[in-house]
Amino acid sequence: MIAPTPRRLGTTALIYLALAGVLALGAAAVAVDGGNLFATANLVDMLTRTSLTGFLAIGMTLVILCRSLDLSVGYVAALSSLVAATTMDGQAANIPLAVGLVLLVSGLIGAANGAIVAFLKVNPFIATLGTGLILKGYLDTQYKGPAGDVPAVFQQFGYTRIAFVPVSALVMLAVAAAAVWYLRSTRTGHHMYAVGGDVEVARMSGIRTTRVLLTAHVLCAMCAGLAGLLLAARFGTGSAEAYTNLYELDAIAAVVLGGTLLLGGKGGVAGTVAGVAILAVLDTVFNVMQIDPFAKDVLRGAVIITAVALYARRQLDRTARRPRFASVQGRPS
Amino acid sequence: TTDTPADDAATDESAPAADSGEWFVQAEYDEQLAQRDIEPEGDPNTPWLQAIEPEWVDTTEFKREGGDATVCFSNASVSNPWRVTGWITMQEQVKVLQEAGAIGEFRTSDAGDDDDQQISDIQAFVDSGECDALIVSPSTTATLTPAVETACASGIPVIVFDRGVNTDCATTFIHPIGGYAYGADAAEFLVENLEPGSTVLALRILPGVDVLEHRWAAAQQIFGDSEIEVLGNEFTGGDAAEIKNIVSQYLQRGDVDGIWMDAGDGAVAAIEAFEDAGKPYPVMAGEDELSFMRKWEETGMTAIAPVYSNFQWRTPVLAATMILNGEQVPAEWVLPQEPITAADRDEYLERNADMPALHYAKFGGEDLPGFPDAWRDR
Amino acid sequence: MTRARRLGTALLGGGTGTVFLLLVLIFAGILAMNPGFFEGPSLMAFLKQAAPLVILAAGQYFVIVSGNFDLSVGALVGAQVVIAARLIDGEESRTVPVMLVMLAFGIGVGLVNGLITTVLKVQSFITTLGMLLVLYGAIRLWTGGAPTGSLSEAFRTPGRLGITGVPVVGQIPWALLIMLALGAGAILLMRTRFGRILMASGDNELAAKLSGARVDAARTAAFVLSGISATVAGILIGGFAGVSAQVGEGLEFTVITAVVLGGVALGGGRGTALAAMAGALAIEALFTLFNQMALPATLRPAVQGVIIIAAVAYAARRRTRPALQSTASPS
Amino acid sequence: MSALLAMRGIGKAFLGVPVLSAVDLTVNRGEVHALVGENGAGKSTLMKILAGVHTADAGTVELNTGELGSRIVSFTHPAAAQKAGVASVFQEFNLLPELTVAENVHLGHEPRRRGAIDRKAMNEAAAAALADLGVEDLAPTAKVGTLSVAHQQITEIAKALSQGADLICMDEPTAALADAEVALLYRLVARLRERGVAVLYVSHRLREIFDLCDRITILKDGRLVDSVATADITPDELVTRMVGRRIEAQFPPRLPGTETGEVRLRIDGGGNDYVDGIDLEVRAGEIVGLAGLQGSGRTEIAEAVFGITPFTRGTVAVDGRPVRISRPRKAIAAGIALVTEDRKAQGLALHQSVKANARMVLDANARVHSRQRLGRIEGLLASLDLVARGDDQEVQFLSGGNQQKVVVAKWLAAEPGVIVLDEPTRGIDVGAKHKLYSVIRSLAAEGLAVLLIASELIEVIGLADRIAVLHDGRIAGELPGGATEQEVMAYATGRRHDRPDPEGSEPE
Ligand SMILES: Nc1ncnc2c1ncn2[C@@H]1O[C@H](COP(=O)(O)OP(=O)(O)OP(=O)(O)O)[C@@H](O)[C@H]1O
Ligand SMILES: Nc1ncnc2c1ncn2[C@@H]1O[C@H](COP(=O)(O)OP(=O)(O)OP(=O)(O)O)[C@@H](O)[C@H]1O
Ligand SMILES: [Mg+2]
Ligand SMILES: [Mg+2]
Repeated sequence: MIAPTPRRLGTTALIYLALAGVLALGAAAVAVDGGNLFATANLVDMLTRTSLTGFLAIGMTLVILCRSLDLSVGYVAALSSLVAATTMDGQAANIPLAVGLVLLVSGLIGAANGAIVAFLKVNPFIATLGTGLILKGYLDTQYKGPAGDVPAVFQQFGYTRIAFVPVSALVMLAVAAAAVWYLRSTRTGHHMYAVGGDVEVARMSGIRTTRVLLTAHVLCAMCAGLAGLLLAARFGTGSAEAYTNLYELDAIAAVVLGGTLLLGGKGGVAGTVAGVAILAVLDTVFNVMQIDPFAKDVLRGAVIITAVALYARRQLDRTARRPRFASVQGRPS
Repeated sequence: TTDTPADDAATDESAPAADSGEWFVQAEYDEQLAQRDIEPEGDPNTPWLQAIEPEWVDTTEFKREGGDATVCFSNASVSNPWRVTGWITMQEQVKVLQEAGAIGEFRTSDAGDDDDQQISDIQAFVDSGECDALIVSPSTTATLTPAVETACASGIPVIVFDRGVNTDCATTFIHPIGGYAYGADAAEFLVENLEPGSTVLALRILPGVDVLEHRWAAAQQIFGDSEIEVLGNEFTGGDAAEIKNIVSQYLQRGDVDGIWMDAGDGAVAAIEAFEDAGKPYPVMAGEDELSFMRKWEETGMTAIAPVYSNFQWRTPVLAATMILNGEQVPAEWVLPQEPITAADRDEYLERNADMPALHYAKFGGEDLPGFPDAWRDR
Repeated sequence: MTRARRLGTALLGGGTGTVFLLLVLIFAGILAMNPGFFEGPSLMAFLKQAAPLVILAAGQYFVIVSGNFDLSVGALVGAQVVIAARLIDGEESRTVPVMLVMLAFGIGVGLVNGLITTVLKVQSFITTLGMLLVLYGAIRLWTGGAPTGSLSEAFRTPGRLGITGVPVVGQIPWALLIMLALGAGAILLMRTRFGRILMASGDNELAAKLSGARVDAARTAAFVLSGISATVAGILIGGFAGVSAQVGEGLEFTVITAVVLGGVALGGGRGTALAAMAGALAIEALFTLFNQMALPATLRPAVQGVIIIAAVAYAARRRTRPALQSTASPS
Repeated sequence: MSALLAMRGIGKAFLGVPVLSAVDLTVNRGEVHALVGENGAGKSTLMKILAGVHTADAGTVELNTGELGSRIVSFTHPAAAQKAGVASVFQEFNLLPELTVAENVHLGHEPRRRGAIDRKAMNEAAAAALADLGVEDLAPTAKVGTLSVAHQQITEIAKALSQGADLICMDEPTAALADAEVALLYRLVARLRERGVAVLYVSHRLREIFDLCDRITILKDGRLVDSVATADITPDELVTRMVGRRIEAQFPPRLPGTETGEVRLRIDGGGNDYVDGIDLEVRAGEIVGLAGLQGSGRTEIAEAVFGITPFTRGTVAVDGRPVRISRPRKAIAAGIALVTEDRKAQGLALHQSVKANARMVLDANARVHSRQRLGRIEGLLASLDLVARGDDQEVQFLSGGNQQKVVVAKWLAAEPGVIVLDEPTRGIDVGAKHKLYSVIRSLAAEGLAVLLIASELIEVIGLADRIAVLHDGRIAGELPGGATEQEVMAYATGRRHDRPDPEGSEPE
């Protein structure tokens, strides 16, 4: 009898191992340097750094699972920060309106992305690069520099913390949890794996693939909207400049570090969170150790490749047949 | 380079201005143009310690015994040659102070031009509770305000330099005169040296950076009141190839008599475009970057090098020591900012003879022990 | 007859045709704006500064058609220029040796990209993204943050000068000749067995492997070719405009856009080298058009985005539509 | 008895070329209706129109399912067809290797509890569906990617059943099945008929058609030839009307001048994770058949010989020279060719032209590349009666059978000494099949050693000079060509065993 196959727990576990490894190495390095990576200040720092990339990466996971991509999230976040800040305009009363508006705007942009990808059949890389450029043009023309004013209350979202856990990180984890549930327990979520696995098969199986793709893009952009809200909260204003930081690449790196296949159909948000954490740990370690800013880039690049290399190979072998005359160790499960 | 002080520092009302995308604030414009003619206090041989119309503030509250104070520096980035030069100067200055036992450890973090990153960096410094003084070179004006405010609130002296923030909580805010002055120096030179009706092409780095927009805003004022025709203003990202490409295209369509740049990066490429097109050299406003100044000397063209004083990178650490000694510092420390003209060009080229091309003439580190190796062999 | 049809499908079939259409439209626009543009000298100037992107597109084409990405080309171009400036440091005599060093470096980077992608099975998007970071940091680490040294006149010749005194056109830029040579090379290479295997590997890796193809070797070679093209592009760009801190930034996205605009499918297995290079030309022409129209600079990205999406969408529709084919009976 | 389905005047063109014109098809409740025709006749296309994959250019589809009564329908999406009670098993697999059997079976209509997907219910339902099919050895939680082709086919069928449709279309459901599973399918179809479920059955296996079906609709070149009751037609007549010409005796005789010569392929004690103790030799001019139930490891042997999952034990010799075949390249260099069982995944670069695919092996291997061989490709394709729009048509647009011909051609182009054919006739029409049979014969005549794997026992029996029967990864016994099916099954099912015990063939 062909045995039940364990569901990709393998990879996710491996990624958390990788995270642990990075933490251990980092801690050791810091210790040699005479510091303590787990000092409250550093923990706070790490967690703070997870929030922003976290929001973006969670959304990015959804589209990547659908074998799509979103290179416009950086611009969406920047725009959202401006929409939020200008709408709030210093009035705490406007916060709900602003949040609603941000989610609406970002959602619409996501819908546009999804429509271009799903209906116009434009490759997502190009489609979202294009919408990104369009947004850039709008931002450059419309806003010259920072604009709007975020009331102190809302800035708390960016600055307060419970014990050593920043509120923003908590919100991000909550969103992550929601996403995990969504992917596992809703049809649309579950179908994202199908669409990413093989869109033709999904369609022939009666899945409305375009809707799924559209949903993924909308949710992704909305996550970018949340990131924008966080930016606004931390900046105290909206900033178009935010798009210059190539957040989208960070997010994608985090997703892949998290074990989600860029080819779609395989992976999950749990891994992504670990991926985000790995990047955050690196940043903190580099800071604590006063690494030269350029050396930082080198190390970050090297670590990303190495980490992915660690599990890419086994992650890709799709036809692990059940051996019949296996030499003892050859048997999985 | 993309760095000028936030002229709207300490004026929270600048946000609406930004909203309307209107960069020009008459009062600041007039103030800066006036400041150019005011004799700064202090020794002209150490311009980085000079100050224009300083209002001295008392800092005894921060007085601290023993020269082992930990000074922390949150840097926006070293992502362009101007910042690289300044950063070296600052490190050399720090060495001197450390050997003199004026300060102890010097910690830095680099945000790579990412505002959010820099906010985290500042938070990390504050949370660590180990900084006796915090120096901040903000990556963007408005966005770092909350972070700087929290830093001030933590009770340590905060020194902001280069760009500002929308709060005056910092103990001192150090910057040269500013962007309006820079843009005006360049524009006035072109107006003076070009026939009425001449054409000028404006080359800019990128849009939306408040600190760059002021240079352009000032130039627009001056060109507006003159007979000069502005052919266009193009964004080049400071990329030489892009600059040369754009200038070539303008030359292909007609004559360009003058070039106005909001930063000197790639100025040489612009000049080469004229050479390759076989056109006469334009009247040009570049920057005190050596590659440009050398080309200027070599071609003997009519030009000016507006200066955005790079030596300001020395001042913050010095200010930190002063504050930690309880000495007075100016609340807003306005450093002199004088363009380099044909008159003193050769003198500066002389001084920086063996410096690399992307070095800045007014880096003001000649008297530091590390000179010249630290800047030459990077 | 078959040849004719093959040519027909090459130019008009699938998404490929769109790019040539787009090219014509843009040139028409430029002509309307400024008839003078097509007089020899200015056209030559245009081709001169377009050459690097076209060459990069050819390199990127190999990588994409074999089913991968190369995001590291922009950083590599930048690195090459900086390396050249620092190593040459104004010494004419060093020009050629340094160029060889650069070539070796380009090949090395391509090789590393290729091996990490094929042997370690890291998705090329990540491999080359990592490489981008490494190159960006390493080069600045090496030069202390900003380029040092300077280029020699000889080094600048290929990118800046050309054969002068030619009637009508005035000057034929070396860059143009190099572009034509490499372009032709790329097209021919795709007709060789290597080219066919590369194409098959991008289309169905397994089938290619089972047919005995050295898929990994081919793909690695593609990365090497991309590395070489980035080196040449670096030599041309550095020659054209000299050293600056920002050289090459963002080129990777421009060039991938160009290749896709040429109807080459990301994911591999479809598209021609000619069209890919045409895509690069179209992008450069577009920028020129914007300039001619004196379109407000801040609006240009938006218009560019719209045009790219529209063009690729149109091509996508074309691909699913009948491409004229004869009903030849078997044999 | 009212018509469940009435398709009238259906027309469809691809890329401007008509594929179906004015085709009528009527299926009654509880009827098992066969749809037959040569490769490219348009069977799958017609089925896909009904399933909402393609939309017809002309004609109407009238459906009388569920409580909605009779109505004209035009499905623009498979989902719509499924809602209307039409389920389909498509010719090419529609499974996601990353998902489990249960997830695949319920894909698109997952059971939910309070809005959330109910995986428990999903697994139970899938288990039930499989049991209903009479399959015990397949766990609902197994990842489909790890299954044999046959198990995947069974999953496909379970998937179609799970939708509780009134009409189930099956496009060559048995193509991947060995006779044992075919028997399962027989029982299933019978049960469906009792429940009043109609089945539209596409197959190239005449036996099944006559065993299972009540009516037969014959297509030729996209046109309706006729629709007759099975009782009113004989297999020979059927073939004649499908092909338009008479097909002589089903299996061509050995060609004159074919004599078995030297041993070309020899395996001694070959074994790996999947098979064990394989002793096998194939002589020049000889056709050796590999028989066995699905999952018995026939493909594994093929893959081991070809170096995909190499033997880890034992020795392989080609033309007397011992060879270490660790990679397909080495196999090809040694003069071995493998026609894989899954042409789309393993055989073809679907977006490339017929020509490009046909010359792929030559292009990929300097050792076999040569001008003359390239020159012969056109002729090869012709000799296989390939139906394509010129040799630069992309193979993705060829019908299943014609795609297979391209795969065969690409290997013959390399002029191998040993050729392994894994399910070469899967999804190929009688005409093409017969063509292929004689090709195989002529290969033998040219002195090639042929190793033939086929799920249709009669093929092995009819073509092979010797038959090695596999059971659970081991060779259970060898029979001469022309042995009876009973003899073969006796070995295949493990009832007989005249090979040394496993111990005999453990690695030393
Ligand atoms: N998506 C498509 N695009 C273009 N042509 C197609 C497409 N699908 C099928 N065809 C063509 O339509 C014709 C009928 O194909 P179809 O698959 O229906 O035949 P079939 O009867 O199923 O053959 P087989 O028995 O080999 O499966 C073939 O000539 C094929 O080339
Ligand atoms: N009883 C079993 N125990 C373990 N694995 C099995 C068993 N039956 C089938 N399998 C799996 O299925 C595979 C056999 O499928 P394969 O296609 O090779 O069989 P086959 O004899 O070629 O039949 P067919 O080619 O008709 O599918 C084996 O590799 C194995 O992984
Ligand atoms: Mg078919
Ligand atoms: Mg098999």
